[in-house]
Amino acid sequence: MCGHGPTPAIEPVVVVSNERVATGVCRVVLDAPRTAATVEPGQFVHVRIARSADFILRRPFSVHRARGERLEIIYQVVGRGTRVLEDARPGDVMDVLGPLGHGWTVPEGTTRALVVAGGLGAAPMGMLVERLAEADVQITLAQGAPSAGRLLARELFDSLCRRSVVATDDGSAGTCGFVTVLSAELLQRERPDVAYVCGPEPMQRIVAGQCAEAGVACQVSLERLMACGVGACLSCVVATRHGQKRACVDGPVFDAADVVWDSDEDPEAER
Amino acid sequence: MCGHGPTPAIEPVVVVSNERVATGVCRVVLDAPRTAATVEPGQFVHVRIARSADFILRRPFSVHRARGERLEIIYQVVGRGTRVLEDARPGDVMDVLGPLGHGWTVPEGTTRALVVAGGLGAAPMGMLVERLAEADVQITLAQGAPSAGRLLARELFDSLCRRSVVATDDGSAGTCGFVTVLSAELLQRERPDVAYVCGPEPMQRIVAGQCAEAGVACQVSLERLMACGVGACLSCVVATRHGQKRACVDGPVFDAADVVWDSDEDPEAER
Amino acid sequence: MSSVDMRVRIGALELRNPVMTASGTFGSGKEYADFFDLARLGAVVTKGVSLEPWPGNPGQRIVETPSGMLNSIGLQNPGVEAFCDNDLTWLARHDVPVIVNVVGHRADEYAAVAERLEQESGVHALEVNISCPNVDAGGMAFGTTCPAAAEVVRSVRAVSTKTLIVKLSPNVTDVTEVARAVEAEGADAVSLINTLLGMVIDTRTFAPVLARGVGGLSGPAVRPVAVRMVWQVSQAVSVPVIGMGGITSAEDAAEFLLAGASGVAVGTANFMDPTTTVGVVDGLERFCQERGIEKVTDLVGAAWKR
Amino acid sequence: MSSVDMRVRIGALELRNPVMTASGTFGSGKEYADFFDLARLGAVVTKGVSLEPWPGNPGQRIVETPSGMLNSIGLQNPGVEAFCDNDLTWLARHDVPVIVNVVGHRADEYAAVAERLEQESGVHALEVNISCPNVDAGGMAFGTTCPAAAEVVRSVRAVSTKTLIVKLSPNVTDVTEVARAVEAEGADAVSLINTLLGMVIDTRTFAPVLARGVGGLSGPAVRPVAVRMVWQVSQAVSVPVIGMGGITSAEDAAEFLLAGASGVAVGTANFMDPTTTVGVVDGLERFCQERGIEKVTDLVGAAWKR
Ligand SMILES: Cc1cc2nc3c(=O)[nH]c(=O)nc-3n(C[C@H](O)[C@H](O)[C@H](O)COP(=O)(O)OP(=O)(O)OC[C@H]3O[C@@H](n4cnc5c(N)ncnc54)[C@H](O)[C@@H]3O)c2cc1C
Ligand SMILES: Cc1cc2nc3c(=O)[nH]c(=O)nc-3n(C[C@H](O)[C@H](O)[C@H](O)COP(=O)(O)OP(=O)(O)OC[C@H]3O[C@@H](n4cnc5c(N)ncnc54)[C@H](O)[C@@H]3O)c2cc1C
Ligand SMILES: Cc1cc2nc3c(=O)[nH]c(=O)nc-3n(C[C@H](O)[C@H](O)[C@H](O)COP(=O)(O)O)c2cc1C
Ligand SMILES: Cc1cc2nc3c(=O)[nH]c(=O)nc-3n(C[C@H](O)[C@H](O)[C@H](O)COP(=O)(O)O)c2cc1C
Ligand code: FES
Ligand code: FES
Repeated sequence: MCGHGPTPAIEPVVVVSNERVATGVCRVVLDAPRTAATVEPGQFVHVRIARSADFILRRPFSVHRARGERLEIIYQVVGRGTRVLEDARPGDVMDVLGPLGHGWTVPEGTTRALVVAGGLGAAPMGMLVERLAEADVQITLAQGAPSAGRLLARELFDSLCRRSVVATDDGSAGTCGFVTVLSAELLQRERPDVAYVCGPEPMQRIVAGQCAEAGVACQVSLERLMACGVGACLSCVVATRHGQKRACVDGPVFDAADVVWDSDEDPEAER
Repeated sequence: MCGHGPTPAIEPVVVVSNERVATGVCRVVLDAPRTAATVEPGQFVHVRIARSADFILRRPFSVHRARGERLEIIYQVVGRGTRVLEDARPGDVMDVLGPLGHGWTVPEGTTRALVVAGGLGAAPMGMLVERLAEADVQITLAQGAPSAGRLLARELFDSLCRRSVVATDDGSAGTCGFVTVLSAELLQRERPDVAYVCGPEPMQRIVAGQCAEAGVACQVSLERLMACGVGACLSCVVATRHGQKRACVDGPVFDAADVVWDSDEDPEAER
Repeated sequence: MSSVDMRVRIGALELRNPVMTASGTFGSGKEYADFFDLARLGAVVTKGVSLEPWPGNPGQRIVETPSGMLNSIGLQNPGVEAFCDNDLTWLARHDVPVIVNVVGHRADEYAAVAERLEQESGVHALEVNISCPNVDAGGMAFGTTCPAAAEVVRSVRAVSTKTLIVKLSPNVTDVTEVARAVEAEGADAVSLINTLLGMVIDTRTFAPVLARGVGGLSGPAVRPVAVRMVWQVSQAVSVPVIGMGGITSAEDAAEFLLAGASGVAVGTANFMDPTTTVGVVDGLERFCQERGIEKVTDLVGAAWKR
Repeated sequence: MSSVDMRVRIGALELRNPVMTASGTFGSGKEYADFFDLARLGAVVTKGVSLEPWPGNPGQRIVETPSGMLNSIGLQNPGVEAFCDNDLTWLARHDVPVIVNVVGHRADEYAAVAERLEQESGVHALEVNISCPNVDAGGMAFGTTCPAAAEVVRSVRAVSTKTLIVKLSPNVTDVTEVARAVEAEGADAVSLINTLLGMVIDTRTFAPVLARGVGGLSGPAVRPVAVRMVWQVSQAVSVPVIGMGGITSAEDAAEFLLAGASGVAVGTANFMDPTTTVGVVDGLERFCQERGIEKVTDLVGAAWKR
């Protein structure tokens, strides 16, 4: 099973629905037959939210789920682009470039997987848990969020995972504290074949370290600011043991053992 | 009677309706209580069509009519701004700066007026004919357009003018030819006290010349590209016998006898 | 929330807050007095004033560009006498410092304007605009060579005791050189940026849109260039810097202060919203409050003072 | 409609149309071959290639600005050997002229890259990017002083028989001076503009957004500056000019041709729409057809050839 989809294309898409699903987080459903048919778990689309000249860059979003001709994206409203996206109404037209990037891979013989999602890190996990469940992999999922109101996709995760636990910073749901407390415990207890991680980079670094210690294969999905999304501009590089890689084509999913983590404080960490 | 309204202000407005009224021409009705209550015939509003950073400048539009709390604007779709305006839906919010500028004046003792409108020059004539009719001035109106489908506000003009004639470039309605043929004849025949002119600048220049010859007072409404709209930036100057004047505050309506016409070909003439 | 000390100092001049108007975009203030009380501003910077009346440039004078505009107003103004009679007299009735933007084609013209303004107590500072074509040197702007810039400042400094701000051109290879040259001649502050030279060609007529061909680019499009130059200049000179170029909001203004500006000016954004300046004043105060910053001057240069 | 002669000549090189890719925004073409046939282009201009591998700059490398973006990629590239092995080999399979953007920190580094490429028949022209920091002269870019620019061109010209395009920096007082200096050293063409130096400061962290501080401004925001410089340079030199800076459409491209460019390049707009270049090719042909223009070269400089 390979994380690469077919060649990307520009697809005009129509907004089917767009609604708030958690505090500051929305889900937009797009009618996008070509992309929906070809996207692989962990891949992303590069969205042209508005045509006005002051939107120079597309915005990258993981595909949360693809059902029939439709793509689901879960997005947090953080800046100019996502504020405009939030205002999109059913029937509005935009376009996506996709499917892009190298997604999650399921190693031969995997029977037990641990999925660790922090904040919006839950977004790329939708298609993943669906694919794992189809392949009869037993899934344990640990999700972290600032508070109960910001937990995402609970229904999907609860229905497909053998076990699904949460941690919140304020204790309003599940364990009080960071999701990394859960992941440490689960890695020890369950000894999964593989761990899939997405969330703020410091959290991914910690879980990757836990996996290395526990001897568990670990895949991480890294975010970088992206201009082209197709590998041409080198704005999205990730330092790896095999040199600098492009998050948009060589990632966003990387083998955690390859990643050279930035020891500096990550400015994106706040999110 | 004075062409100046009260001090201008920024007024948030709501789109009530927005529809096509002729080929390439639309009418937008705005809920704008303050401006509607204070605007004088021939004044304009400076409209902030969109908030995106690439719309650096407002767009100036004459007020066609003001009824109750509502403003009517008739606009031709010519470029980026008017294309966005065309897409505005009822309920959309924008803001206007207004009322601005020095409008039409009705000289003491006027009993007969000639109104000459070419193309979108019909837009600032709505409030004018209403005001003239209220004051029992007998109005003759001559309107020109490329073809019958582009004549504007016929119903209003026909109902309030004693006489209302049209000329079209292609002869599809009224006289075949330019409106300046009608104005020449009407000036001679009717000897009005005053002529009010708006349209492409070469047409205004010709009618102004006809008025000068006929000894009829003439007011013209001139268009200039405008940045501030309030007299601060000097982007809109008009050469007059009393020096350079600003179209946005000293105009847009000028006494034609004061205007020093540009002998060069006017680049706006094509419109 | 506790109140923030918004005062800043530009030479001998203390302003109640760092927010000014950019020359040429605010007339002499009269046109905007309908929208808010001018006393809310740090200072009003007037349009450029020359010795004799200047007619400005012909034809189409502005054009919109992506997130910006070009202007070729050509410094139309009624000359310093008429300016004193009308604009200064009007401004004197308002409780706001007045900074007069001074223009000329030769160094002695600048000096003559400065001399005339020396008598006017209603003038609190001069902003010497060295971006005009230097007639004696073949039309290249004074602001693009150090000797010419220095000469203008020297001749104005010789006749003026007022706070002297020199407005720098961004159309140079190294803006810090010119900044240092004018500082050495006694400038009390520098302001930047003036407009970038640009052109738009009409694809219908095949000719430049502006009658003069080139014009000056301003607005949000130029902001990254302006912030970069303020960052450079504020580290190269020890006089205060007034930053401008594309400011539309308090956040934008904060960016300039962090880059090293002691004051900011709002230009093109006034055209979109005549109340932009007061919005920036209020927003900057809130910006400081939210971060527990007691004096707005604590922001100045914070991006490089580490 | 009758077909338009879209061919243009850049030095010894004939291109099937005037539309190229701007260096650094199109990789070596491979990434865009999924979207259209590269043979539709006038030429592919590759990213900058240096003698040894360059790692590029750390940290955040891009940021969006009003109608533009800043980049500080730092010319990351695998060095000329790897470039020849991988990129050139791949490009050789496509029917499109290849222009290699050459970078270096010293004049002899540029020459060494040019020398290595001299053997490669798949390289049709060199674009010498003189906007890199000049290590021997303390980091100021070669492109900002005439002697340094001339030296680089001289050393490349000495070892290369290929069509030599020199890419000019816009961060100078008088771009025509540098253009004349490189023309005198044997440049067959000049291309402009490279990016304008800019900076964005994060008002949350109080630090510049880009790890390197400054970055290069590109996109529609800079178009008026680019058109102005093309207009100036095309009248100052007799070699062809390749114009770029904010081109997003055929209308934009036409503006550059009218200003005096013989060819154009599309950069930042590729990020928004990977098919921008082919849209410009088709649109330019239509533009000519609609106006009864038989040869696209008839547009070149029409705004000043009167
Ligand atoms: C591969 C990938 C997948 C992603 N998937 C999701 C997702 O499923 N849900 C979600 O909410 N967010 C996701 N993000 C982050 C998302 O792209 C940004 O939150 C979004 O672009 C912010 O846009 P804005 O205009 O609102 O913010 P602004 O800050 O105004 O954006 C300005 C610029 O920064 C870029 N940008 C800002 N933050 C980020 C970021 N963290 N990562 C990459 N680019 C950024 C934007 O693309 C734009 O170019 C993903 C990022 C990547 C790289
Ligand atoms: C006082 C006044 C009253 C006007 N009244 C009307 C009216 O009632 N109906 C109508 O259809 N048009 C009117 N116009 C013209 C109208 O302002 C322009 O057609 C409109 O601004 C074009 O905007 P755009 O973005 O679609 O075109 P673009 O060409 O994309 O506009 C770019 C810039 O040019 C300006 N502009 C373009 N054409 C003109 C013009 N002819 N006059 C002034 N500015 C222009 C715009 O404001 C903008 O700054 C009036 C103009 C003035 C000065
Ligand atoms: C219409 C207009 C007129 C201007 N006139 C002057 C002037 O008279 N003197 C001057 O020093 N700068 C003048 N400028 C430049 C501005 O003061 C300011 O430096 C520049 O526009 C950048 O700021 P902004 O992007 O906020 O407009 C003018 C700018 C504009 C847009
Ligand atoms: C991400 C990026 C990388 C670039 N890399 C190079 C480069 O390697 N060599 C070069 O000469 N110019 C480089 N440039 C400059 C572009 O080639 C071009 O001159 C500039 O971006 C202006 O064009 P545009 O506005 O169409 O992007 C780069 C620009 C961008 C945006
Ligand atoms: S976003 Fe351009 S290379 Fe990754
Ligand atoms: S539009 Fe600014 S003075 Fe008239």
